[in-house]
Formats: sequence, structure tokens, C-alpha cells
Amino acid sequence: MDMMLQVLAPELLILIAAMTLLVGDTFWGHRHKALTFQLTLASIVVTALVILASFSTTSVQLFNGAFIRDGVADVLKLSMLFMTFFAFLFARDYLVQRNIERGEYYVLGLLSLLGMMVLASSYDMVTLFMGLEIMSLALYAMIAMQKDSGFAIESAMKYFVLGAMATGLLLYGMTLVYGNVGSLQFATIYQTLATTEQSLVLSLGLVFILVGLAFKFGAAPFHNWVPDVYHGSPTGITLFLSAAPKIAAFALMFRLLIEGLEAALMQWQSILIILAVLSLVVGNVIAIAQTNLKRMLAYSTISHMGFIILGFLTGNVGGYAAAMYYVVIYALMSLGGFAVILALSRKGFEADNIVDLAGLGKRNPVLALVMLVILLSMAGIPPFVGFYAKLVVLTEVVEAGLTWLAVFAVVMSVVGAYYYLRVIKVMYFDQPAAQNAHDADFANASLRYGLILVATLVLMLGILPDGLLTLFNDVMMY
Amino acid sequence: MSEMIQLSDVLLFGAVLFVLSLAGIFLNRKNLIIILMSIELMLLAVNTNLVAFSSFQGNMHGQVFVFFILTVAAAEAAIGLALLVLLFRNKHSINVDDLSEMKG
Amino acid sequence: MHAIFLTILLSPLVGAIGAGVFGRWLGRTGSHRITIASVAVSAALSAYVFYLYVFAGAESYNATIYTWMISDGIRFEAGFLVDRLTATMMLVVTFVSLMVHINTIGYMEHEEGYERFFSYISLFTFSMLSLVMANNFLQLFFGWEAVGLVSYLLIGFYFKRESANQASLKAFLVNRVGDFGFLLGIALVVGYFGTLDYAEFFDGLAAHAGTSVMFGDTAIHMLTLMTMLLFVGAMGKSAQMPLHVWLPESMEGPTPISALIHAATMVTAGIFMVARLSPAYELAEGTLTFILLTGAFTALLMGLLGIVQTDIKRVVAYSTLSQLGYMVAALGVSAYAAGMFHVLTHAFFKALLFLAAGSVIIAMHHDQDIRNMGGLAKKMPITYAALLIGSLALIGFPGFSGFYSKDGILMAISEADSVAAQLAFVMLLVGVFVTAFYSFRMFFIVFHGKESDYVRTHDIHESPWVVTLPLIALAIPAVFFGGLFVEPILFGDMFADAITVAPEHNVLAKVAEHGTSALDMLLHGLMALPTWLALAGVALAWFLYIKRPELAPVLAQRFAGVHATLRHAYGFDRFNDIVFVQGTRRIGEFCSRVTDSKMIDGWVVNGTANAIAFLAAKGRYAQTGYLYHYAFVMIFSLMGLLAWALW
Amino acid sequence: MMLDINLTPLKEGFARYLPIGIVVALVVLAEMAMVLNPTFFGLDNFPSPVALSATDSNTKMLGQLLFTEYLFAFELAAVLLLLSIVAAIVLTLRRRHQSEALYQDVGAQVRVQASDRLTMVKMAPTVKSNAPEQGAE
Repeated sequence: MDMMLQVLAPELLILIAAMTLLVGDTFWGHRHKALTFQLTLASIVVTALVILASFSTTSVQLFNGAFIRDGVADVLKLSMLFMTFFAFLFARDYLVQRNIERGEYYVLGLLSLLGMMVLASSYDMVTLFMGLEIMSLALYAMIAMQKDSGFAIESAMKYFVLGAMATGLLLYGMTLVYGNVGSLQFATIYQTLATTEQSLVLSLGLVFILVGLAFKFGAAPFHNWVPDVYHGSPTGITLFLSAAPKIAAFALMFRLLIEGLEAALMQWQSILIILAVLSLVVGNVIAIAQTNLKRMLAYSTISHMGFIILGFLTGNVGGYAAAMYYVVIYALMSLGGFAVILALSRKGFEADNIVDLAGLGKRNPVLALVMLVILLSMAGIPPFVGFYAKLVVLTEVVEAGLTWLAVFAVVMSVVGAYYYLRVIKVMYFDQPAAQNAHDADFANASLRYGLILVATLVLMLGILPDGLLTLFNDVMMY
Repeated sequence: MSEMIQLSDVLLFGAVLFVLSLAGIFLNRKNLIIILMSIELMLLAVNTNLVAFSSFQGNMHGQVFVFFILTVAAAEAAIGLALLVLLFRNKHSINVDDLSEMKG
Repeated sequence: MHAIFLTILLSPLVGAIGAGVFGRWLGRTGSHRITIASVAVSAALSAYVFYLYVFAGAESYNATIYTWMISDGIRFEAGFLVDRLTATMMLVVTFVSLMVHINTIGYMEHEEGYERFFSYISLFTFSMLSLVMANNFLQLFFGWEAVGLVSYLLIGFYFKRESANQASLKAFLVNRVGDFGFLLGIALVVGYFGTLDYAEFFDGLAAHAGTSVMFGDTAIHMLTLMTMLLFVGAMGKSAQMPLHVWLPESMEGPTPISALIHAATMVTAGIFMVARLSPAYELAEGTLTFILLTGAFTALLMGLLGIVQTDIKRVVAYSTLSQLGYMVAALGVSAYAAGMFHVLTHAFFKALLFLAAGSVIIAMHHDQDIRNMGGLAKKMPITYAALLIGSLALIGFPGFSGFYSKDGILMAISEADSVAAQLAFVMLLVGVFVTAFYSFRMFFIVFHGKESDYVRTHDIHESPWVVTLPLIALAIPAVFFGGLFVEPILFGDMFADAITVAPEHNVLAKVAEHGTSALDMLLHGLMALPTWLALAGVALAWFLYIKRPELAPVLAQRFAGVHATLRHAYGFDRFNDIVFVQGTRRIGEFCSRVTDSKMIDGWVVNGTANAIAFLAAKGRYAQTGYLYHYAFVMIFSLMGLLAWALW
Repeated sequence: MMLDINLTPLKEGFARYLPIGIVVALVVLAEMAMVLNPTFFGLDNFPSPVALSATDSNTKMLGQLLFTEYLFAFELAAVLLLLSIVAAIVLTLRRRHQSEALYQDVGAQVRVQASDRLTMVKMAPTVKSNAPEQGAE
């Protein structure tokens, strides 16, 4: 029992924090407005410390193999905690200005985080499904919390309906796998599939599962929700939405497809190739036509998801580690990108058009520099870490014998570099519109220093990329 | 014995339900409530599958899964309806066509 | 040594970051102090290193200081390879950069973005140093790209000017074309040699001397292809035809930049690269011939264009293009030392010319049109002397730096016995005449000649000391550097350990038979054709612009029968234009209009971009905003994937 | 329905769209039926399940699984339900600002202090006029 508590400690801590805040906020909410916020951040830090303290690459299973804690789970959870911490920290002022920031916001956020952590640790379909639903439902509600915004509600509704549909497709696929194998547990499924011949039934189930997974990733052609939701959500929530849940989507894909269905590689590899190619095209090409920065970043997300899928479809451990590396790096860059929009927004003004960045190089050199670093990194230009992440994935793709796919991905990246550079050009060479001509100062210090930290990380990880990657490779091997 | 129910009969029934619910989502252009109902129907189709497999294979896991899906369906309905209420307050309509401010 | 090299490299970076990030707090004075101090440190240490290597005979240094990553046995590193070639380049880069830094204080005095400018030029110095000090292709490429990027930023420095934005974009794009070749070349290096390190690459050359690359059934000599691709990169950076188009337009940037980047350092990166990789080029005859002809054509054709320019900076810019052609031509006959020698002398006198031109521009209140100048000699004597020295060096007047290096190149080419070399020799000889003519045309119009209305009505005076001091400092090497170093560089062993020349290619050894000392060269030069051609050019310029300026209408009449268009001549420029340039310019215009604009810009660059933009615009429509459309897309895709998986 | 305007064009779009929609739905169904048919799921592969004997209790079996193997998921289900309650309340509860007068905040009434109701203000007997300055503003 002691061991069980220790293994479950991260999830339990987050759950306890959420429950405490839910009740506590009604008592202290009027007087100590910042207390809930501070406690939320504190609980995230404590949880991260607990994970770090008990970090190990050996795997422990609980509940007859419904729950697993291994190196991958720990690394993913740490990344999620990191992203969530900064998403909350960056967004606070923005949310306060728009009357979104209430105790329940943090409760929902923590519960969503709980769902993601459960996903990262799930080892059977039921746990996986529950984690997914807890994460998703909390996200739908968080987006709609800006009740006076038609955009926010519209995007929440679209996300909800399409997300529920995708969940339905995913579930349908899972039932067929269950029907084929007779078990819900990934370990059993893996063993059964490894020893039996694959049937058409499994193929059918796999298609449904992949459609569901592709939706959660936001991979084309199941990407339509991404731009609308990223655009319509309050930026403070887009920030959250674009970082940690993508890591959770990675966990979902890793547990279900790799740990459960890896034996069916031949059946899912070709489908993943289609998804990756379409994502790279759609993401990079349509982003060019965007005038809204949030939408542009959303399309760029789609292209990044293409890269992550590239890592998966190699079908070997190095590829999965590369995909994990990429998703964490992507989340970090996305966090920074949306936080820059946050830093520029004021009450009653969303700085989410690309032209709103005009002249930023003059108005706020530090912020412009941060954005420059992030955009160059997203474009995959050395020495920033984005380059390295792309390189690692491409190396694995080439090693898997899919050179044409790697070349294609490089070409699409070059196309993609255009729209990132365009933003840089606007920042440094364009004149700001009259209403933006003032100096853009940082609203608060945490945003300023947090952003500098993110940019520094993007640079430092690019210069010293090996440590993190080695860690990811190690936990993947276990 | 041909009048006995085969597993494939149940599965086909589930498939029909499933496709009906899909069609309900993308063919319906007016009422959001119908979309919410379609989502419920989709989960029902999944449940049908699970119960059928569980019964024909003689293991209980599928039936347990059904319990969780039912729970989730309830939670989804609650949130879906809450969103619907918000939407109606905001736009005074639950018309699916009115959900198109964002595009491109 | 290690620490010294690191300090030399990183000191400008510190300055750049200081002025760039903290410029707001440092203010104008603080910014220029920190950057100048940092570059001065580099320059002083470089001088020390130069002394160590060239006079004290230090051993060449090759070490890796940091390994970035290792992938498939290929190491991605940063390191230094310092020998005499590098040490010389380092000194030139840091010295010219220091002069330009100081000059900038005066030139940019009243400009916005002062701190930013200093940050950029320090950053440029850092990039250029990392390029020349590299011991591997990765770092070379990093420096290569970084100088390109900073150059782009600097050309577009006056970003409020549309033309500056266009020019910076053009420079960036044209350089991309070159870089594409360069990158492919590096890819071949990695593919065949499995290393990025120069030393390992050189070691592997012998084994690959006969290797071929198969394209279908055609075999291509691998080293020729590789060196050719690398040279395409050099063509972009060193502005060789047809990738020269960006350099004249880059004059949109502030003048100190033109001096630093577009005359003294960056544009010579290509020549440096070829010299550095001389062991590989020695094994690729085809590439060498191509290089020779590219250089010769650039030297002559770009020189001709210089004749008709009316913008003072553009005259100097075209002369830069032409001189780069000389350097490249020297590389083409394996006279790497001669090419490098011209790089060095050119760095001094061209920086001098640009800064002097900048001084004139300051005096003219940022008017750059030479037709508005005239008779400035008395008003700004220092600038006058500087420009005169620079021009004499440029045309190769006996005794000046440029004389030794240019004569070295010409003699080297005359000793090579291929047909291509003979053709090149003739073109370069004509080029000498042309160079002298346009240089002194500009000189006479600006400083002698009739004072224009503008000059008469405005108060024009000498520039402040921060501008003139670098002029004096640069004038000294522009006069003496050539004579002092001609013997060790061309005929001695100055670059012996850095440059490899196959015995059968060694034209400089044949040149040496005529005598190796500066005095020998001087005596020989006095009797040789180039000197007289140069003097003839000067004389013609003098005659047409000083002695008999009224001759223009007469000449215009005389040539009327030959060229019908001459009737429309309305001045000397037009006259010159038609007599000397028109034919060339027609071709040039055709090239620029059809080849450049239509085919390259229009079809390849813009065509792809337009197609993608079109796709993007159409693709947006798929995002209709309607929920049921999204659902339908999903189901439709599901249908497709099901079909794919089940059949 | 709720909004009668623009109903005709809507219906036109619907009518044009309906056939493709139905075709796609039918194709998906057909594709699923390719697998979900007696070849794979006939009685040969899956014989009819044996009826449970009287001593077996389905409920008991379910319960046993639910509280052992699926205990974690069961707890998560509780979290999920709580989450949906919180979310639904947060989203739909609204403070009626327009009719605030109708509601009493008991806590505020209890907490109120005398100083909140009445404040003594010290005023100068006369106020110096500074009209010109105001005019300038």
C-alpha cells in the first residue's frame, strides 16, 4: 500500500490540490484573490519535485496492469507540469483583465492536467479513455469560460462536437481491437498480436483509432478544428491548450499505438505516412495565407504534428524518442509564441494579428528578440533547438529507409520558413499602425522573465541538445 | 440454426447506428441539440459493440467498459448542454449555421 | 593560443550583444564605446597573432574547441584552424572593421538606430571571424550564413526606404541561390568524405581523385562537381556574374557598411574559401577553367558598367565587382596567393575609397550624385588625398599596393598557357584601361571640374576627425602594404602551409623568373603594358573631363554617323555610355530583363512562391467555419482511409 | 424554427448537399460491412454464448471487476462527474447584474460596519474658485 501511494503520488497530489482549491476558493476567494493562483502553482511545483525525487526508469504497474509508471510517464508528466506551470503563470493578468480568472479556472486546469497525467500512465483502454475524457472535458469548459465572447463559445462548441465525434471514432476502433483480441490491456494486446496473424478486423479498428488519434493531434485531414479553436479561445487558454495537451496526445498515441498495437506496424505505418504528408502540406501552405497570428501558429502546429507523426511511423525506439523530443520542444516553443501575444494584449485589445507586431523591434526589443528566437526555432534554423528536433526526427526517418519522406519534410519546412520570416520582417522592418505606436511594455515581471527563460531554453537546448535527447532515449529503451 | 443471432448481426446493427449518428452530425445544418443527440447515439453504438463482443467472447471486460462509457456520456451531455445554454445566451440561436464566425 | 583565439572571436560578439540588447541603457556613446573597445581588442590581438605567425614563424594551429554533436560518426564541431592565411585575414578583417567602427561615429551621427548599427557591425565582425578561423565546413557555413544575414540586415538598415528593403531582399535571395550550391557541395563532402573537418577532408582527397558521381548513365568527376557547387556559393558571396546583381543594389546601406562588407571583407569570403580549399580545387581542372572565365568576364563587364554611373557609391561598387573578378580569375590559374594578395590590398584601398566616398557624402549632406559635385578638392583636402591614393592603388599605379597585386595576377595569367587564359588575359588588360578611366572620371568630376550650383551655394567643409582618421590609417597600407609583402606572399612561403598548388599549375613560379623583389616588379611594371594602359585611362579621363570638357558635343557629332542614337546624347555620360557601354549594357539589360527578372525571378523564384501562395489562398476556403463541413471532411477522410486500409 | 429568416437558401444548400452526404455515409457503412459480416463474425467463429447458470450473477462479476482491476478508472469516473458538475455550473451560473436589488448578500449585511454607512468629511468653509484653470483644461 505504501508503494502504491508513492507510485500514485503525482496524480493524488494534483487531485488533492484541485479538491482543496475547489472548496477553499469559496472561502478565501473574495479576500485573497491571488491565493488560489499561488497555491495552484505551488502544487504543480511540489508535484514536479515529488516526481523528480522518485524518478526512475524502471516500470511499476498497479491495478492488475491498468496503470503504469515508467520513465516515459515521468518525463511526460514533468513536461506537462512544466508547460502548465508557465501557462498559468503567463496567463494570469490576461485572464484577470477579461474576468475569466476565477478559482474554478484553476480547478478545471488542474483536473485537465490530472487527465493528461493519467493518459501518460494509462496501460489499459479504460484508464486511457478516462484520462482522455477528463482532459478534454475540462478543456472544453475552460475555453468557454470567457462567457461574453462569441468567439470563445463558438470555438468551445466546435471543439466539443468534433472532439466528441473523434472520441466516438476512437472508441469504436477500440471496441474492434477488443473484439479481435479479447482484452483491454495493452500488455495483453501486445503479446496476442505479436503471436497471431493480423486480420482485416484489426485493420478496420486501426483506421478508426488512427482517425481519433489524428484528431487529438490535430493532424490533417482531421485538423479543421485547430485553427478555429486556437483562434477563438482566449489567448491565455490557447497558450495552455497548445502546449500540455499536445504532450498528452503524444502519450495517447504512444501508449495505444506503440505499447498496444506495435505489432500491427505494417497496417498503421502507411496511414501515418498519409497523415504526416498531408499535415506537412496543409500546415505549411495554408499558414502562408494567414493574417491572424494565432491562426498562423495553429497551422504551424499542424505542420509540427506532421513531424511528430514522422517520428512515430519509423516504427523504432529511436523514432519514438525523437517524436517525444519533438513534442516537448514544440510545446515549449508554442508556449513562448502565444505568450508573446499575451504580453502584447491589453484589456480590450487582442494583439493577435500579425500587423500588431509591426515595429516591435523598436517598441520592445526584448520581446521582439524572444519572438525572433522562437520563430527561428520553429522554422528549424540552427543553432536553435527547433532545428535539432527536426534533425533528430529526420535522421530516424532516413534510417527507417524513408528518405523520400525526409526530403519532402525538408522541402515543406523550407516553405514553412517563409511565413515565420515574414513575421520577423514585420517585427523589425514595418511601421506600427497608429494605435500601436506606443512602447509595448511588459504588463508584469513574471511574463517578462518567464519569456526570457523560455527563449534562453530554446537557445541553450539548441547549443547543448544531447543531454535531453539522451535522457529521452534512455527512458524509451527502459 | 439460421435464425439464431450471429455476432455479425449485432455488429452490423451497431455499425448502422454508428453511421446514422455520423450522418446526423454532418447532415444536420440547423439544430445543435440534434448534434448532441447524435453524439449520444454514437456512444450507444460503441456500447452495443462492446456488449456483443463481451457476451460472445465470454469475458466481462467489455461490459465494464460500457459502464465507464455511460458515465462519460452523462458528463459529456452535461457539458454539451452547458455550452448550448451559453451559446443561446450569446447568439440567441442554437443554429449550427451561426457557428461560423471563424474561418479561413 | 587557444584563449587568444577565443578572445579574438568572441570579443566582437560581446560588443554586439552589449550594444544590441543593452543599447537602450548604454545610449549612443556607450554603444559605440563598447563595440569599438571590443573590436579594438580583437584587432590588437590579431596583430599579435599576425606577428607570431608571419614574423615569429609560429606553427599552424588546428584544434577543436567544442563538439556540438556527433551523428553517424560525423562530428559537428566548432574549432580553429589558424595559419598564416588565417592570421592575415584576421588582421585585415579586424583592422578594417575597427576603422569602419570609428568612421561610423561620424557618418551615422544624426541617424536613427545608431546603437543597432553598431551592434550589427560588431556582429558582422564576429561572423566574419568565425568564417575565416573555421577548421571545418560546418563553422564555415555558419559564418557564411551569418555574414549574409547581417549583410541583409545592414543593407535594409534604412528600412523606411522601400528601395532599401528591396535591395536587402534581393541580396538575401541571390545569396540564397549561391548558398544552395554551397550546401550541396558540403553535402557531397559529407557524403563522400564522411567528415566536416578540413584536415580530414584534405587527407581524403587523394583517395577520391578519380571518384565519379553517376547521374543515370553519365559519370561526373566527383571533385569537379563538388568544387563547382562550392564555387557557386562563392559566386553568390563574391558577387560573380551572374550572381552579382545584389552588390550594386546593396549600396542602399549606409556607406561604412559598404566599406566593411561590400568591399573589404564579406565579398572576399568566396575567394578565401577557394584558397582555403585549394587542395581540392587543384584536382579539378574543369572547375578552375570555369572560375577563370567567370572572373575575367566579371572583371571586364562590370568595369564597363562603372563608366556610366552617376552615384558616387555605385562607381565604387562596380569597381569592387570588377576587382573581385580579378581575384577570381587569379584563382582560376591556380595563383591562389596572387588572388589572396589582391584580396588584402583591395581590402585596404577599397575600404579607403568607400570611406572617402562616405566623407564626400557627409560633406554633401547625403547627396550621392556626382553631377552635383565638382571642385571639392580645395574644400576637403584630406578626403581628396585619400580618394586619390585609393584610386591610384585601384588602377595599379606603380608603387601603390594595388599595382603589385594586380600585376601579380596579370603576370600569373599571362604565364598560364591555355586558350582560356589567353582570352582572360586580354579581357583583364582591357579591364585595366577601363578601371583607370572610370576611377579617374569619378575623381575628376568630384574634385576638379566645375563647381556645381549645389557646391557653390552650400557650405561644404572637411569631415570631422572620426571620419578622416580612418582615412589616414587606411591610406598607409593602401600605399605600402603591397610593396612590403609582395615578395613573401607571391613568391615566398607566406601562405605555403595554407595553400596547395600542383607543380604543373604553378604559374607564380614562372612569374618569379622575372625577379621576385618589389623593385624588380616595379621596374618590370614600368615597362609593361598594364601600367601604360592604366595611364592611358587616366589620361583619357583627364582629357575628357578636365582638359577639354567642351569636347563632348564635338565627339557626339563625330560619332553620329556610327550610332544614330548619338544624336540624343546630352552629355558626357551619355557619350560614354554609347561609345563604350551600350553593346555590353544591351546584353546586360537583356540578361537582367530576361534571364534574371523573367526566368530566374519570374519563373523559378516567384513562380514557386506564387503557386504556393495560390494554394494557400485556395486552401483557406476549405476552412469554411461550418461545423458540419468539418465533420464531413473528417468522415470523408475516414472513408478514404478505410478504403486504403481494407483494399 | 427559432429564426425563420434565410430558411430557403439554407434548405437549398441542404438539398444539394444531402445526396453526397448520404452517399458518403453509405460508403462508410459498406466499408464497415466488408468486415463486420458473417465471414469474420459468423457463428463458426463466435458460437452463441452459453447462458449463465442460475448461480452466476452478472452483477457480482461486474462488481468484482469494477472494484479490483478497474478501481482506478472507477475513481477517475468520480472525478469526471465532479468535473462536469463544476464545469456546468461555472458555465451556466450567472449573476444577474440588472436585478441585483432583488438579491440579498447576507454576508455583506452582517459584515457591514458603521463607518461604511456614514463617513465624516472635513470641509473647508469656503472653496476657493479656480475656474480659469479649469477653463484652460
